Amino acid sequence: MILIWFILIPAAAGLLAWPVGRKSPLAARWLCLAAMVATLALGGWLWAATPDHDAAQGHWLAQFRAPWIPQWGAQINLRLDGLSLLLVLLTGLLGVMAVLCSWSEIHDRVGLFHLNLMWMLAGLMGVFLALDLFLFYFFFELMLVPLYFLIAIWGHEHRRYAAVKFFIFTQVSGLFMLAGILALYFIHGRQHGGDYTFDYVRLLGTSMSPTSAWLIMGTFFLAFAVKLPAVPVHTWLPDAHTEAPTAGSVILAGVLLKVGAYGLLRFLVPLFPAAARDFAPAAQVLGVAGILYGAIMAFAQRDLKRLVAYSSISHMGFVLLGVFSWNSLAMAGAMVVILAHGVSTGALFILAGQVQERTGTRDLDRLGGLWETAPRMGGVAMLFALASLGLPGLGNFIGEFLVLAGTFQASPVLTVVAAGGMVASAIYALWLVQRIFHGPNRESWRLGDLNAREGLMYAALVAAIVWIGLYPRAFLDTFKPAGQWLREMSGTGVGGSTGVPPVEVRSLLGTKPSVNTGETPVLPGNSEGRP
Amino acid sequence: MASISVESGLILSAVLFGLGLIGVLARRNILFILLSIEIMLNAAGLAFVVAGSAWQDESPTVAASAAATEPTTSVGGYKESTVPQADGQVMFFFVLTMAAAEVSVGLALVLRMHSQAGSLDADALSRMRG
Amino acid sequence: MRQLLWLIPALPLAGFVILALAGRAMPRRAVAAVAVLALGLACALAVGVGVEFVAQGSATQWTSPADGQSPVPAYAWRQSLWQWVGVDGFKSDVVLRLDSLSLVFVLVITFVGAMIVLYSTGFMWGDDGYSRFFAYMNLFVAMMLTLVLAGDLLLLYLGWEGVGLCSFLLIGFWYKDPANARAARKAFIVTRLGDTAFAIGLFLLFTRLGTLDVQEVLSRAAAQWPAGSTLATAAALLLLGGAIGKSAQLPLQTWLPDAMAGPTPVSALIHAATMVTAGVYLIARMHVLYRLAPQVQLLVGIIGGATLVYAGLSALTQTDLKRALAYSTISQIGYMFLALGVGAWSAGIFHFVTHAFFKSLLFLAAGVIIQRLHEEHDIFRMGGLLRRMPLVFWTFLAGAASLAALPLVTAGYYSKDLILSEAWSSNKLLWSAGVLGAFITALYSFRLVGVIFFGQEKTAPRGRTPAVMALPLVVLAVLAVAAGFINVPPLLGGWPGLTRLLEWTLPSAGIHHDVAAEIGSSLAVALTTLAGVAVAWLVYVRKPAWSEAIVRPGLRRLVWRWWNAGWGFDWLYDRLFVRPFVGLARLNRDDFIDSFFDSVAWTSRQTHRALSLTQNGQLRWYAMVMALGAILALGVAIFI
Amino acid sequence: METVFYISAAIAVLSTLMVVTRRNAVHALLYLIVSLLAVAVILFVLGGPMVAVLEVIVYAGAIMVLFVFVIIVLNIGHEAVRQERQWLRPGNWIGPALLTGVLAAELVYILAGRAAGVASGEQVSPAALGASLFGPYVLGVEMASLLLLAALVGAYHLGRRTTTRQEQGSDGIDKR
Amino acid sequence: MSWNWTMADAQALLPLMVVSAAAVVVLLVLACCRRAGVAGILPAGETPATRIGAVLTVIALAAALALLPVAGAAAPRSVTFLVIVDGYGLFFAGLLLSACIAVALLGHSYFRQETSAGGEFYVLLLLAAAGAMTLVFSRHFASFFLGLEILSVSLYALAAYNRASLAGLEAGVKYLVLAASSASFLLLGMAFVYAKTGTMDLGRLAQLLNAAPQPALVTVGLLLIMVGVGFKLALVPFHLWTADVYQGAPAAVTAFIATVSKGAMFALLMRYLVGVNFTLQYPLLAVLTAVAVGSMFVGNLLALRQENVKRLLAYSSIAQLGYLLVTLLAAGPGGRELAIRAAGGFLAAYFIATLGAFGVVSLLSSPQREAESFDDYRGLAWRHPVLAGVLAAMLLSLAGIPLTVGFIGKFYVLAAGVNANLAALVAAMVINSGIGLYYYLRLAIALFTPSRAEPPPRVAIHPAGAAVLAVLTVLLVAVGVYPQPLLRLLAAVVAL
Repeated sequence: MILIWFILIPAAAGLLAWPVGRKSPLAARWLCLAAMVATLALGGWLWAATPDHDAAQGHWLAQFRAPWIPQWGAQINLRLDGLSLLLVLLTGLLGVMAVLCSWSEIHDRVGLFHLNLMWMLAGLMGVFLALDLFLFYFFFELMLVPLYFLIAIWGHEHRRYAAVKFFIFTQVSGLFMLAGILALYFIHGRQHGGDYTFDYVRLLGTSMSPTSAWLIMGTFFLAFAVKLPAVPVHTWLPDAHTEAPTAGSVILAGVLLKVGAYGLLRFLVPLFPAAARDFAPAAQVLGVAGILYGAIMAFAQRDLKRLVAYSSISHMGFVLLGVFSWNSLAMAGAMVVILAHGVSTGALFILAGQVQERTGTRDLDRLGGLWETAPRMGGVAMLFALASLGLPGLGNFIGEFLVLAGTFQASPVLTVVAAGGMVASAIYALWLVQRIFHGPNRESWRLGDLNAREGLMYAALVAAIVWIGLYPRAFLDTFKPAGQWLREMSGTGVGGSTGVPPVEVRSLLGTKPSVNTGETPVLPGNSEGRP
Repeated sequence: MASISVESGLILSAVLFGLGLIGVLARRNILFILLSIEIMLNAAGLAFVVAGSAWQDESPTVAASAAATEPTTSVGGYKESTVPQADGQVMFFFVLTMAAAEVSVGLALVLRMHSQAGSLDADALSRMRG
Repeated sequence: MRQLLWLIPALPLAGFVILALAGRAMPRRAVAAVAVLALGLACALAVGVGVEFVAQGSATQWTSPADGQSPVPAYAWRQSLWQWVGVDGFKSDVVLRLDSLSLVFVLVITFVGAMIVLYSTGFMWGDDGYSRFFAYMNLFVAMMLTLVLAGDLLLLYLGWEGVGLCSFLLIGFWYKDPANARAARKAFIVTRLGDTAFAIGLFLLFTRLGTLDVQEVLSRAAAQWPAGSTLATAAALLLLGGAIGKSAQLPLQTWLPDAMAGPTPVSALIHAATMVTAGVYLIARMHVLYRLAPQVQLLVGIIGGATLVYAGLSALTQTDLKRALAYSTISQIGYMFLALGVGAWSAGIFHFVTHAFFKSLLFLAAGVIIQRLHEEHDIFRMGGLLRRMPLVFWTFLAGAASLAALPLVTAGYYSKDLILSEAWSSNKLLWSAGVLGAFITALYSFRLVGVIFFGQEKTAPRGRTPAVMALPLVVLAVLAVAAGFINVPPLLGGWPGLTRLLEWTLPSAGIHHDVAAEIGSSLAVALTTLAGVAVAWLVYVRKPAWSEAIVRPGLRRLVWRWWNAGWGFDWLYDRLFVRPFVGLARLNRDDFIDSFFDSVAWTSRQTHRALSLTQNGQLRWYAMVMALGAILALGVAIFI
Repeated sequence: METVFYISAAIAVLSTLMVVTRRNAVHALLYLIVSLLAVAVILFVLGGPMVAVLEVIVYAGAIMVLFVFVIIVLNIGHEAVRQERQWLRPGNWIGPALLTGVLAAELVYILAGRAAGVASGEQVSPAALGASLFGPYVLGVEMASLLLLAALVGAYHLGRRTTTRQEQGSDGIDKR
Repeated sequence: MSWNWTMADAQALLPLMVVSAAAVVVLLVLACCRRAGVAGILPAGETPATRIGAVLTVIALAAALALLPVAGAAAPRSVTFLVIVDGYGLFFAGLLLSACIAVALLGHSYFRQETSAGGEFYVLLLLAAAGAMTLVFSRHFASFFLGLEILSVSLYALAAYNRASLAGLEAGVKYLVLAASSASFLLLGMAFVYAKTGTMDLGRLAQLLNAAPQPALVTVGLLLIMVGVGFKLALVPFHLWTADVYQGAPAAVTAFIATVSKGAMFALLMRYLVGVNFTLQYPLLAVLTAVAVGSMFVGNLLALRQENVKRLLAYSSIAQLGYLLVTLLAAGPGGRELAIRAAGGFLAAYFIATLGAFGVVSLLSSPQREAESFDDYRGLAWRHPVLAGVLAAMLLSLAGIPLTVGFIGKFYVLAAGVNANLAALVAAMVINSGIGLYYYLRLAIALFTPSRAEPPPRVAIHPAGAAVLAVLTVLLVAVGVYPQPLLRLLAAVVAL
C-alpha cells in the first residue's frame, strides 16, 4: 500500500510548492526538501524492514493495485522488487541532492521550478514502479514535460534547441515503443481468447512469430536505446546536459538515463527472450562502441558539462554490455554501474554547476588552477573523477568489473575491447580534473570554497560511492532475487531454441571447467542452463 | 419517343462542367468566377436529371418503405413500370436552390469587395499567404 | 599479534584520513608527527608480527624439503575481514594473507617508508602543501601494504590501482606547473594500460577457475591446467602485462623518467623502493602460474635482460641526476625480472630488498644535493662537493658502491651475484646480459660519484643538511652495506637466511649446485664490476677531457642523444598513439552523428519553406490544385 | 427528339464557351441565358417539363437578373472591358484549359460506352414531382428552406451598407 | 407516395427540429429587438440584442443536447429514407452541439462590445448547427448534399462576418468560390453514381458496392464525391484554403470550422465507409492512404516555423485530420468496432483541444484586432498566467502528451492502426507526432519566455469565454487522467 506514496509525496509537494513559491521561495525549497527526504526515508525503511514480505508475493516486496481503465485492460499496478527498490532509492537520494543544489542557483520563479522538478521525480518513481505497460508508458512520457520546461525556461544559452531536441528524440522513440506495446497487447489478446491486458506478468509468456518478435523488440530497443543513450541515438544528451540547470542535469544523468537501463532489464529481454538472444551480440557491440566513442568524445570536449555528459554515455555502454550478457554476474554488474554512475555523475554535475555558478563559465580553456582557492572542492572533484574512471574501492569499479567478468564468458574479444574503455576513461577523467584544478590560475579566479550545505551534499555522495565501492553486498543481495526472477522469466520464454541442445553451462560455482567456449551465441552463463 | 442514351447526356454535362471549371480557373474577375460556378452547378443538375430519366420508377413510396429493405433490383436492370424516377429531378430542384443561395451570398460579397477592396480582381484578395 | 594483522595497512590509512580531513588546520609539527608515527607504529607492528610469524613457522617449515618433490604447503596466516562482492556465481572477500614473501615486502615497505617520511618532514618543510603531501604518502603506504597483504586477487587489484593513484597524485604534487601534471597523467595512463591487461587476466582466471582467492587460484590452476596449456600461458602473459606496466619494464617504461617531476622523497619511496617492484611481487606471488607456462617465464627473463641493458645504457648518458637514477632503477628491476625468469625466485626478492635500501639512499642523497645546490639537477653543473658535503659524499658513495655491486663489501654484490650464479646454471645468454649490465651499472654509478663529488666546484651549496634528513641517510647507508649479510651464500661461509625464509612459499632454486660454476660466475661479476669502476674513474675523474670527447658531433653524438632520449620510445609512442588519439578526438569534436540529425532538421525546414510557397494566397491557384487533385485521383482509379 | 437533343446540346456548349471567353460581362450574361435556355430544352426532352420550366424561371430568370442587377449597381461597363484586356491575356488560358481538358477527357473516357440504360423519354408530370417532393423528400424541402434562410441572413448581414461609426473607425486599421 | 408521420419519427427528429426552430425564433426576436431599439423601448444599439440572441442560442442548443437521449429512446429509426437517427449519429450530434454551445459563448465574448455585429451570428450559427446535424444523421445523397450546403452557406457569411476586416472578406470569398466548386464536383460524382446504380440511399449503395465488383463509373463517382469531402475535411490536395480562411475568419468562427464542420463530415464518411462493413477496394484505399499520409506530413511541415498562431493551428488541424483518417483505413475486418471507437475518441479529444486553443485566441482578440502573431503570445504567462496555462495544456493535448485527453485520442488511433497492422501508417503517425511536437512546443515555450518587444495591451477577459475555457480545461485533464466515462459512452453508443 505504501507504494503509491512514492508518487504522491513528490507530486503533492510539487503542486503545493508552486503557490507557496510565489510568496516565499525559501518555504518552497524547504517543502520540497522535506518531501524528498521523506520519500528517501520511506524507501530506506522499506529496504531495511522489507515488511509484510510473505512468500505468496514471491520476490515482490510490495504491491499496490487499483482499477484504472478496465475497458482497455489497463490498471494502476505498482509493484516493487529488488531492482525497482534500488532505483527508487537512487531517485530519492538524487532528488534530495537536486533540491539542495538548486538552493543558491535558481532564483526566478522558484515555485514553478520546484513544481517541475517534483513532478519529474514523481514521474520517475512511477516509471520504476509501474508493472502495467500502459501505466509505464504513461509515466515514461509524463516525466518528459517537466524536464522540457526545466531546460527550456531555466537552462543556459541554447536551451530551447536542446530542450526541443531532447523532447523529440525521446517522444518519437517512445511512441514507437507504444506501437510495440500495442502490437504485443493485441497478439496476446488474440492468442488468449480476448484476454486484452497490459499487465506485464500476464504478457510475459506470449509466444509470437520471430519476425513480429524482432519488430516489437526493435521498437522497445529503440526507445530504451535513445533513453540509455546508446551510441547512434545519443546526440541529444550532450546538448540537454549542457543547457539544463544543475538540478535538471543531476536528475537527467542520475536517474533519467537509468530508465533506459531499467527498461532493458525489466521489459525488453523477459518479454522477447528469443529475439533478445539473437540480438545480443549486436547490442553488445553497440555497448562497446558506446564505451569507446563516449570516452573519446569526452576527451575532445571543451565544455565541462558536455564532457561529463559524454562520460555518462561511456558508462551507459557498460550497462548495455552487461544487460545483454544476461547472466547473474553481468546483470548484477549493470545494476551496480547504474547506482554508482548515478551517484558519481550526479556529484560531477553538482560540481559543474557550482563551478559555473562561481566562475560564470563552463569553458575549460578559461578554467584552471582552482585548487588553491577551493581545495576542498578540488579534493571532492578528484574523488568523483577517480570514481568515474573506475578506481577500485569506489562504486563504478565493482560494476564495471562484474559486467566485464560476466561478458567475458560470452565474448572474450568484446571484453578486451571494452576494457580499453577503462584506459580511455582514465584519460578524460584525469584531464578534466587537472584542467580545472591544477595548472596555472590563468584568470586568477578567487572562489569561495564549499559552504556547509554543499559540504553536507558531498559528504552524503562520498559516503554513498564509498559504500557501493567497499561494501556492495548490501545492494547485490537486494538485487539478487529480482535478477533471479528476471532470468527465470526470460528462461521460460519461447520454447526450444534453434535445436541447440541445452548447453550445460555449469553454474559459476561448480568446479567443472566451463564447456561453453563461446561458439554458440547461447545467452552465456545463464546459470539456469536453459537457453 | 426516340431514346436518348444516358451516356450522351452525361457527356454533355461533363463538357459543360469542364467549361465552367475553365471559367473558374482562368478568369480573374470575381463576377465571371461566380458565373462559371453557376455553369458548373447547372451542369451537375443536368447530369442528375439525365441520370433520373434512365431509371424507371418503382413508385418511390415502395422504395422508401420504413426499414431500409434489401435491394429490390439488380444493378442496371430494367424495371417493369414505365414512369421515370422523380428522384433525379428532385435533386435538380435542390441543386437549383443551392445555386440560388450561393449566388445571393456571392453577390453580397462582390458588392463588399467592390466597396472595400476597390476592384473586382480575385488576386487583389491574396494578402494572406505563407 | 596474529589478530592485529589488519592494523598494519590500517595505521597508515588512518594517518591519511586524519591528514586529509584535518591536515590543513594542524600545525606542521603535528602533521609531521602524525605521519611519522603512523608509519613508525606500522613498522614496529610489522616487526612484531614478523618475529612471531617466523617463530611459529619455523617449527614446520624450516626443515627444507629434499629438492624436487612438491614443497611443504606454505605456512601462512589468513585474516578475512568482510565479504566484499557476493554475486551467486562469484564470491570475493577482503582477506589479508601473510606468508614469508609478503612478510619480507611488508618489513621493507614499512621500514623504508618510515625512513623516507622522516626525511621528507625536513625536505618538504618550506612547501605550502605540507599536510597534503603526507596525506598522500600515508595513503600510498597503506595501498602498498594492502597490495602486498592481499589474499584475494581483487583486493590485490585494489591495492595495485591505489598505488598507481598515489603515484599520480604525488608526481603531480606541484600542480602549478602543467609539465608536472602532464607527467602525472602520463604515468597513470601508461600504468593503467598494464592494469587493464591485469584486469583481463583476472577475468580469465575467474571465469575459468571460478574464484579469485590467491591460494585457491594457484591450487586449481595446478590441478586443472596441464603445463604449457594455452589458458595458463594466456593468464601468465596478461599478468606479466600488468607487471610490466607497474614496474616500468620494456615496452611500458617511458613513464618512470618523467615521474621524476615529483618531489625527491616521492621518487625515493615510490619510484625506487616500493611501487615499481609491485610487478616483481605479483610474478613471485603467482609463481605456480608461471611454472605452468615456462615460455612466459623465459619471456620474463628476456624482458628483464633487455631492460637492464637498455636502461643501463640510457642511464650512462643522462645529465639530470634524478633521471639517471630513474633509468638505474629500471635497470635494477630488470635484474629482478631476469632472476624471476630463470627461476631464481628468492634471489630476485633478495635483490629487491637490497635495491630498496641503496636506491632510496641514492635518491635521498640526491634530494639533499639538489636542495642545497639551489634546485640544480644537471650533474655537470655540480662538482667538487667532496669537501663541502662529506656526510652526503660518504652515504652517496655507499649507495653507489652497493648499486655497482662492489664485491664482498656491499649488499648489492651479494644479491646480484646470487642472481647471476643461478642465471648461469639455467640460461647462459641471460647471464652474459647480466654481466654486461653489471659492467654498465658500475660505470654509470661511479660516473655520478666522479662528476658530482670530484673535479672543481661549479655551484656552491648553501646551508647544511638538517639532522632529520641526515639520520635516514646514515641508517640506509649502513643497510646498503650490511644488508647483504642476511643472505650470504654458503660458498662464502654464510647462512642464506632470507632464501630459507622465502622458500617457505617460493619454490627453491633448483638442484644443480656445482660449486665450480658458482665461483666462476661470482669471480666474473666481481672482475667486471671493478673494471667498470676503473673505467669510470679514469674517464670522469682523471681525464675530464675524455668525457667531452664522447659527446663531440658525429656518430658518437648521435648515439649519445639517442640513448639519452630513452632510445626514442617516447618519440615513437607520441607519434604512434598520442597524436592520432588527440587528433581524432579534436577532428570529431562536434560528433558527426549529430550532423546526421541536424541534416534531418534542415531538410524538414527546407520542405517547410517550399510548401509555404504553395500557400501564395491566390484563389485561382487553390482552385487549380484542387482540380489537379481530382485529376490525379481519377487517374489512379482509371489507369492503375 | 434525338435531333432536338443534339442541336440544343451543341447550342449549350457553344454559348457556354462564349460566356467563358467574353470580356464584356453583359455579353457573357446574355450568352449564359442562351445556354440555360438550351439546357431547359434538353431537360424538357428528357421528360422533365416541370424542371425545364423551373430552369427557365429560376435559373435564367432570377439568378441572371441578380447578376444584371449587380452589374448595373457596380456599373462595370466599358472601363471593366479595358481592365479585362490585360487580365485576359491568352497566356493564362493555357494552364486551366490543359487541366480541364485532361479532366474532361478522363470523364468522357469513363462515360463512353459504359453508362447503361437509355432515357425512357417518359414525362415526369409536375404532379408526380410535387408528390415526390412533399412525400418522402419533405425533409429535403424543409432543409432547402433552411438553406435559403441561411443565404438570406448571410446576404443581409454582408450586404448591409449602413456602416456605423465604429466601422468607419475600424476601417482604417484593417486596410492591412 | 405520401409519407405519414408517426410520433416516433417526430421524437427521433426532435433535436434537429429544436435547433432549426430556434434559428427562426432568434431571427424574429432580433428583428423585434432592433425594431424596439429603434422605437426606443429597449436601450439603443445592438448590445442587448446580441446578448438576448446569445442566451436564446445557448438555451436552444442546450435543449437540443438534452433531447438527444429522448431521441435516443426512439433510435435506431429511419425517418423517411433521407435521415437515420441511431446511436452513432446521436453521439456525434452531441459532440457537435456541445461544440456549438462553446462557439456561441466564445462568439459572444468575441463580439462583446461590437454593436454593429448584430444578432445574425447566432442565427447563422444555429443554422450551421442544423446543417451539421443533418449531415450526421444523413442516409441519402439529398440530405448529405443539403446538410453540407446549409453548413457551407452559413459559413460563407460567418467567415466574412467581420464587416470591417478585409481579411474576413478575403476569407469569405475564397471559401465561397472553392466550396461551391467542390460542391459541384460532389454533385457530379453523385449524379454519376446515381446514373449507374439507380439508388441514392447511402446504406443500400454501400451494400450494392460490397457485393459486385465496382464498375468504373461508380468508382469515378465516389472519387468525385471524395473531392467534395476532401475539401470539407481540408485533406491534402484540397487543403490550401484552410490557412487563409482560418486566419481571416473571426477566431470563434474558426473554432467552429475546425471542429464542427470537419467533425460532421467525418462522421458521415465514417458511417458509410465503416459502418455498413463496406470494404475499401483497391483504388479508393490507395487514394485514401496517400491522402492520409500526405495530410500528416504537409500539415505538420507547413506549421513547422509558422509565425501566425491561427495559421499554425490551421495547419495543425490538417495534420490531425491525417491521423484521424488512419482510423478509417484501419476499419478492415476485425478492426471495425475498435476503429469507430478510436475515431469517436480522437474526435472528442481533438474537439476539446482545438476549441480550447481557438478559444484562447478569440478571448485575446476582438473584431478590431485579431491576436494572431507570435508577439501577442510571447510572454503571455506574465500578462494572463491562467490563459497561458490553458493554451499550453491545449497544445500539449494536440501533441498527445499524457495527462491530457489528446494522449487518449492518439493512443486509441495508434491502437486501431496497430490492430489492423498498418505498419507504414503507424510509423508515419509517429514521425509526424515528432514533427508536430516541434511547433507545439515552440508556441508553448514562447508563452513562458519574456519578449523583447513591448507586450500588447492587456485584454479584459469576458466571463462567458472564461467559463468555456474552464470547462474545456477540466475536461481535458479529467478525461486525460481517467478516460473510463468517455470509453463507456463510446462503447454503449457507437455500437452500430
